[in-house]
Amino acid sequence: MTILHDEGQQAIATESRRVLEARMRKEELLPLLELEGRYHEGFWATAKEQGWTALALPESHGGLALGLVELGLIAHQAGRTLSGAPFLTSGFGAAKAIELYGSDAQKARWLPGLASGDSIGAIAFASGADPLPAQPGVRFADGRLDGIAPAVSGGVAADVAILLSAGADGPVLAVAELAGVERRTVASFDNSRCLADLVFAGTPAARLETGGAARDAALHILALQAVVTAHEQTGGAEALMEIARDYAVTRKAFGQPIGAFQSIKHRIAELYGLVELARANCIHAAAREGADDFITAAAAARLSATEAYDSAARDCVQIHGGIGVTWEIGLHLHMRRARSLALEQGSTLFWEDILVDRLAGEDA
Amino acid sequence: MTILHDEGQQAIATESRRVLEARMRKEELLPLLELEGRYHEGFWATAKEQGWTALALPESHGGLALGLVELGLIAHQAGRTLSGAPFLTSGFGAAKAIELYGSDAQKARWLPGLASGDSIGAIAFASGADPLPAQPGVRFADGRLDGIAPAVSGGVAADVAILLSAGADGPVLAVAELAGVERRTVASFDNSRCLADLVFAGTPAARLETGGAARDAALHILALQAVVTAHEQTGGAEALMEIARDYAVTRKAFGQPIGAFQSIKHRIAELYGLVELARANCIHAAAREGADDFITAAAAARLSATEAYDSAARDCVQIHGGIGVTWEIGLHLHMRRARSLALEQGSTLFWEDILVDRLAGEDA
Amino acid sequence: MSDLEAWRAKAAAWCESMVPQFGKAARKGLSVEEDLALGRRYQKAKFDAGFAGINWPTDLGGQGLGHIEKIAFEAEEMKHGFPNVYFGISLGMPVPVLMQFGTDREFVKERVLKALQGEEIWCQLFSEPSGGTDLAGLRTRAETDGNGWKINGQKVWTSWAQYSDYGVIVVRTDPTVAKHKGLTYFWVDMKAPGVTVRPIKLAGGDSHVNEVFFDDVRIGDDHRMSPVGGGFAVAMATLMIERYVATDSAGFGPHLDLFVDLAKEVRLNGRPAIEDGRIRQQIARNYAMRAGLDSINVRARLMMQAGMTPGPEGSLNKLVAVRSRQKLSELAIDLQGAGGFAFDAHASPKDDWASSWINAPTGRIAGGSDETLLNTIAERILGLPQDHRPDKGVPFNEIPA
Amino acid sequence: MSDLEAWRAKAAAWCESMVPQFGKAARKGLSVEEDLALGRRYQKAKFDAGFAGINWPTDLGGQGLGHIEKIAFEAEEMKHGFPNVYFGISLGMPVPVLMQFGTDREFVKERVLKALQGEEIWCQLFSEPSGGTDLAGLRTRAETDGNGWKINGQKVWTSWAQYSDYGVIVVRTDPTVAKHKGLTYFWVDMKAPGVTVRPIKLAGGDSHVNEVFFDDVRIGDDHRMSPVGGGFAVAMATLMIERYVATDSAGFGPHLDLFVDLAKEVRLNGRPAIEDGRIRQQIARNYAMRAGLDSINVRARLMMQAGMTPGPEGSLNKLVAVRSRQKLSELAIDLQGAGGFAFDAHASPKDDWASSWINAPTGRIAGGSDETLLNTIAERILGLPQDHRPDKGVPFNEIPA
Repeated sequence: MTILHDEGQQAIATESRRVLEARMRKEELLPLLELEGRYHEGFWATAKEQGWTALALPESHGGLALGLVELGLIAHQAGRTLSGAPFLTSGFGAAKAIELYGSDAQKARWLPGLASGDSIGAIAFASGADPLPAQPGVRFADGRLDGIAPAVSGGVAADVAILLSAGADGPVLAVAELAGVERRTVASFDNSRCLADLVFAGTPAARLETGGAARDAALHILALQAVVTAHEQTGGAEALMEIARDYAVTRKAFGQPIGAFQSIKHRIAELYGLVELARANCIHAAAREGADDFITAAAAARLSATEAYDSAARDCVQIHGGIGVTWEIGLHLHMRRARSLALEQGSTLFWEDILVDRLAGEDA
Repeated sequence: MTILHDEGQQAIATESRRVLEARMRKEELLPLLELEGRYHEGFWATAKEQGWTALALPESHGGLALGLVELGLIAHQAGRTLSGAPFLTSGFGAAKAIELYGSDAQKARWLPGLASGDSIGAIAFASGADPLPAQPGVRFADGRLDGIAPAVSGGVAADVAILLSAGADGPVLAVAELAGVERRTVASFDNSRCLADLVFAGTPAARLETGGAARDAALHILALQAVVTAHEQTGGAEALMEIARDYAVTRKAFGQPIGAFQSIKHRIAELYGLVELARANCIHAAAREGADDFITAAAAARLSATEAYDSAARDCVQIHGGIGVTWEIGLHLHMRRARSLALEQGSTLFWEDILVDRLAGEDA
Repeated sequence: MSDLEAWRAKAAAWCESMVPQFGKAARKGLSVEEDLALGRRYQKAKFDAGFAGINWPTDLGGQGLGHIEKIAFEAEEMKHGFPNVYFGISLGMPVPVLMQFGTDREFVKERVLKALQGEEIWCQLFSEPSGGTDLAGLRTRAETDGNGWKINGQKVWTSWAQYSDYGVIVVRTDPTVAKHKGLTYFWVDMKAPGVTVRPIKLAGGDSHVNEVFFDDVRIGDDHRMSPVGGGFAVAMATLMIERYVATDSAGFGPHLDLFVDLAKEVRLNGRPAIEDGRIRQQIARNYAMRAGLDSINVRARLMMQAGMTPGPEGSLNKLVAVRSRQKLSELAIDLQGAGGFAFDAHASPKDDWASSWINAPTGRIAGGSDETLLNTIAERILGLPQDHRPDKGVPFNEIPA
Repeated sequence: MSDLEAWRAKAAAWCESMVPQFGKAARKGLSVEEDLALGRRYQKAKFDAGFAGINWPTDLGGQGLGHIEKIAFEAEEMKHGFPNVYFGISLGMPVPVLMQFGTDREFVKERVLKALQGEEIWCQLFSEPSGGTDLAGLRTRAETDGNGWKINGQKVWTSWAQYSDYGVIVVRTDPTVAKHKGLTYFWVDMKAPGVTVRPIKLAGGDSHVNEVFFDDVRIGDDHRMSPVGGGFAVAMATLMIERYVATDSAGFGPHLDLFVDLAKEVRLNGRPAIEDGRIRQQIARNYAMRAGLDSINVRARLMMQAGMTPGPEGSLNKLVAVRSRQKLSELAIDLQGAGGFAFDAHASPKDDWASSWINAPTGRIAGGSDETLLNTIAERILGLPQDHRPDKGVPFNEIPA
C-alpha cells in the first residue's frame, strides 16, 4: 500500500476536520474533566453519524471496508480537536478482535452494533502496570471470567470487552458482554476517557484464542489500536505546535513578538520536527497493516507520537507563560490527553521493548 | 569535613592554576595526539616538582598527608589545562591501594617512589567492557599473573600496577612490578593517556586482598580515582564553558555578537549549570572520603562530571561553528579528553548501576 | 545524642502528636475554607510549641535557632501532610522582607507575631499580566496623593491573595525614567477599599493564585519599604530570599525516595522496575542532579553563616529541579501503567506523582520562567550580551504596549 | 524475482567481485593519494559495469533508471568500504547542478562523462570565513572584466578542493543591493591561475576540506550558471538536491544495525548489553527517529515521481540525524569500556564508532549548522519572526564587518 494518500483519503481528512472543528469546543470539554464517567456525547454522535465507527469494519457486517489508513486520518483530526470519548479506538480494537478471531456467530452478534456505534467496545488486556501481562489478573474457567480488569478505557460505557485472561492452559483471549458487570469508575486526570475497573464475577465469556496465539492476537490488536492512538497523538501534537506558533507570532515581550526569541522559535521548530517524524511513522505504520513488519512499524509510530504529544504539551504550555497554566485557556486538556494517550495501549517503556525484541531478533 | 575550602586549600588551587596556565600549551599537546605512547613530560615534571604526586600520601613514606580535597583541586586545574599525562590519578590510586591494603614492606618498597613521582603507578581492573569484572581476565596463581589487562591508562610507562585478578578462591587484588611485562600500546583518540594492554606471563605479584574484600577494595580505589577524575572533568568542562562564553561575546554574526542569540546564550547558561552541579558534587564527594556514603557521593560526582564535560565539548565546538572543528584551534583536545576521562574509571553506565544499587539498598 | 539529634527527636515527637488533629486523615473531605481554618489552628499550635520562626530572632517571636534546625523540623513535618501550605509564601518571603525593611518596628513586631501564629497571612504582589516575567516592566502605578500614595493597576499570579490580610507590592512611581529605575516597594492592606481579589483556576483544578485589582487604593507614605524609585533592589532582595531559603532540590515535587519505592513496587517485564536500566538511569541522574543542588545550598548556607557571600550558583535550583521533576513525574505515571491514570485534584504535589506532574508547568513559569532564569544566568553571571531589546533605555511611558 | 530484486542481485554480485581489487584489505596502508588513484579506477570500473549515474539520463552517460535502483545499488556497495568517498560531493551536487543549469550542453556532456568515470572531480564553493552559515552574506566578489569576470576572495570548508578539477561557486556581483540579491552562480576551473587551495586539518586528523583563495581569477561569461544577481536561487536548488537526494537517516554515521550488533556482543553487568533498558531505549528511539526520516524521504521521492512538490519536512534529516548520531556514537564508545579507546584516524565514520563520534561535530556545522536549520524551519516553514538582524535590508557594502 502506498503512503501517498489518494483523493478519497484526502477527502476523509478534510471532511472530518471540518466537522470536528465546527462541533468540538473546549468550553464543553473542560467541565467533563471534573465529572467522572461522562463523555462528550456530541463527539460520539458525530462519529456515528459520519460513519467513522463503521469505517474499518467489513461490509458484510455493516462496515465500510476501509482500513487503518482512513481510520488514522480521522483519529488525527480527533486528536487535533481533543476527541471527546475513547470509543472510536477501543470499538475498532474490539471489532477487529472479533473479526479476526471470532466465530461467525460472534461476528453476527457484535459487528453490526460496533459498526453503527450503537454498541461500545472496550479492550481489557492490562494487569497491574503491564499492558500485556504474561499472567493476566482476570481468570478464565468454564466459560466464565473472575477478577478485576483495571482502568479500562471506555469501561464505564462499554457493552462488550475483549480480555486477555488467564486460563488453565495459558492466556485466553476472550470476549464478554458487559451487561451486569460491575464498573468502578476510576477518577482520572482525563475523566472523559471513561476509565473503569471492570469487576468480573462468574461473567459468561467466549474464548477467541488460547496460549501463544492468544498473546500474539492481543499484541496484534494492541498494535492496531496503538497506530490509531498514534495518529490521535500526532494530531494533538500538531494542534499544540500550531497554537504555540500562533501565540509566539502575536504575543509581545520586551517590545517584540516572543517568536523572535530563539528559545521560543527553536523550540517550536523542534516540535515541528517531532510532529513530522510522528506523522511519517504513522502513515507508514497504517500502510503496513498485515505486513510482516507491522508490529515494528506500529511501535515506531507509537514511540514517536508519544514523544511528540508529551513534548508539545510541555513546550506549548511553557511558551504561553502564566496564561498557559490557567484552567480557562484549556491547554491542560491537551496536556492531560497527552498523558492519558501515552498510557493507553501501553507506555513508551512497553513499546521500546516490543520494538527492540524485534530489531534484535529476540521475538522469534 | 567541611565543604568550605580553607586558606591553604585555596592557595593550592590558585598556585596550581598559575603554574599550569604558565606551562601548558595546546601547541605542545596537539602533536602528542598523533604519537602513540608519548606524554607531556613537562606536565609530569611539574607535578613532581610541585609535590602533587606526594600530596595525598602519608608523611611516613614521603607524602604530604593531605587528602582527596587537595588532590581534587589540583586535578580540577589539570583538567582546565588538559593534563598531559594520566599518572597523577593512577599513581594516587596505586599508592592508596598499597597504603590501605599492603604490608609494611610493600609500602616501604613502593610509596616513596610513588610519592616522589619517580615511580609511576597504574590501575588494571577492567576486563572486556567491564571496569570491575566479577571474573577478571588476568589469572592469579602461585604468586604469578597470567593474561592480558586491556587498555590500562598510563600502562605504557607504569612501573607498578594494582590488578583485579582471578584467583582460585575468587577475585584477588594484587600488586605487580611491571619491569619486564610486555606493553602493547593502544592507538587511541587521546594518545597521551599512554594506554597499553599489559601482557602478564608468569609475572610475580603479591596478593593484597582476596574474595569479597578484594572487590570492595577495588571499588574503593576506583571510587577514589573517580573523584579525582571527576574534578579533572569538571575543570575541563569549566574551561570549555569559559571558552564558549568568550567566543560568544566577541564573534559576530548578522551584525551582533553571537552570544546575543538565545540558542547560544542559553546553551552556555546550561553549561554553567552542569559545571556548578558537577563542582558541588565533586567538593562534597572529596569531603566524604572515609564516610559510609563515600561510594554514593563519588558516583554522583562522577555522573555529573562526565555529563558536564561531554556536554561542554559538544556545545563549545558547536558554538564555534566551522573554526571549532579545525585541528589547529584544538577544541578537539578537550573533546577527546572528555571521552577518554568518561571511559577511565568506568563509564556512566557503570556508575549509574553502582549508585542505584546503593540507593535501592541492593548492595547490602 | 547531639543537640541537633535531640532537637530532631523532639520535633518528631511533637509532629507525631499532632497527627490525629491535623494529619491527612483529619483533613480529608474538608473544603478549602475549613482546611484553612484547621491550618490556622495548626500554625498556632506550632507557634505555641516553639516550632514557628525557628531561625528568626526571638524579639520578633522567633526561636533564634539556625537554619539547620529549621531544616530538621521541616523534614519531620513534611512526613505528615499538615495544612501548612497557606503560610509558605507568607512566612517565606513577605514577612522576612518586612522584618528586614519595615521601618515602624512596633508595627513590624505585631505583624510578625500574628503571621507566625497563623492569624494573619501575607502575599507578594509582583507579577503583572502585561509584564510576563519582566519585573522591571511593571505597569501598576502609585501616584502621590496628599501625604501618601494612590495605587492603580493589576497584579496577577498572587498566591493566597484571597486569604491574605496584607501584601508587599512593587509599583511604578515614575514612568518617565528607564524601566527598573521608576519602581517603589510598599506594603498594602489587602482589605482596603479598592482592592479586588479574583481567584484564578489553574490547570490542575485548584485556585490558590489570584488576579488582584487596585482601583484608587490609598496608602500612607509609612507603607513605603524602599526609597522612592528604589523598589527594584528590595524586590531583588525578596527574590534572593526565595533563592537561598525557599529552595528544594526535589523541585517542590516528590522526594526521589518515593520514586525508588515506586520502582521497587512496580514490575516491568515480569521483574521489579528498579532492575530496568531505563529506570535506574533516571534515578541515578536525578540523584546526581539533586545531590549537586543540595551541596550548593549547604555550601551557600555555610558561607552565609561564615559571613561570606554565596556564589550565584544558587539560582540554578528552580530551573534545574522543576524541569526535571516534570519529566520524572511523567515517567512515574508511565511506570504505573493502568494505575497511572488515577488522579485526586486535592493531592499534594510533594507526594503524589500525578499532582506533581500537572502542577509542574506552573512551577516552571511562576517566580521567573525557565527562559528568564537562563537569561539571568547568561547575562548577570556569565556576562553574555542581552537579547535584542527594542525597549531598552527607553522611558517607560514611551515603550509601545 | 522482481526486476528490482534481479537488479540488486546483479549489484551484489558485481560488488562482491570488486572486493579483491578495491575492498578494505586492498586499501589498507595506502596514502591518500594512492587511495584516490585506486578510487578513480574503482569509479571507472563502476561506470563500465553500468552502475554509475544510475538515475541520470542516458544521453549524459547515466543509466536512466530510478532512484530506487540507485538506493539498492548503494546498499550493496556500502558493505565493502570501496574508495568512493572522493566522488560523493562531486556527483552529489555540483555535477547534477551543472546538468540542470549548464547552458553549453556539449561542454556539460563532456564534463558529466569524465566525472562519472572518475577522471574529473568537482567541488562546491559556498561557505566563507566571515559568512559562517549565512549564505546571503558572502563576500567573495566577481567584477566584470572585459566580456568576462574577475573573482577575488576566499572560500572555506570546500571538500576535496585539493583534488578537484572544477568547482561551482556563488559570488557577490553587486554589493550595492540587499544581501541575497547581489549573488551570481558560476563554474570555475580549479587549476586556473590565481586559484590557491590550502587544506585544513580537521579535529579527527584528516584534511579533506580546504580553504580556497581567489586572486584576480578571470573567467568568461560562459561560466555563468544563473542570471546576474540570480545566484541565490541556484544555490538554493543545490541545497535542495542535498536535502532530498543526499540524505541519510544514519546522519552519515553507522547504520543502527551496527549498534544492535555491538549491544549483542558486549556484556553489561554480566549480561548482553542488548538486555539493558538504557541500551534498549536508545536503540528504540533512534530506530523510531530514523524510520520517520526514511518515511519522509520515501514519501518525498514518491511525490516527486508523481509530479508533486514534496513538503518542507525533508529539511529535518540533517538536523535530527547528525545530532543523534553524535550521542549514539558516544554511547557506543561507553559500551565498549576499555575497548572504546581504540582509534584509527583513517577509519570510516560509516562503520567505526570512534570515527563517527569525532567527525560528528563537522556534520553538525557543515552545510548549515543545527541553529541555522532550526531558524530556517521556524522562519520559512512556520512563519515565525526573524531574529533581530541589525544587518537586514541594509546594502551589503554598508554592513559593518
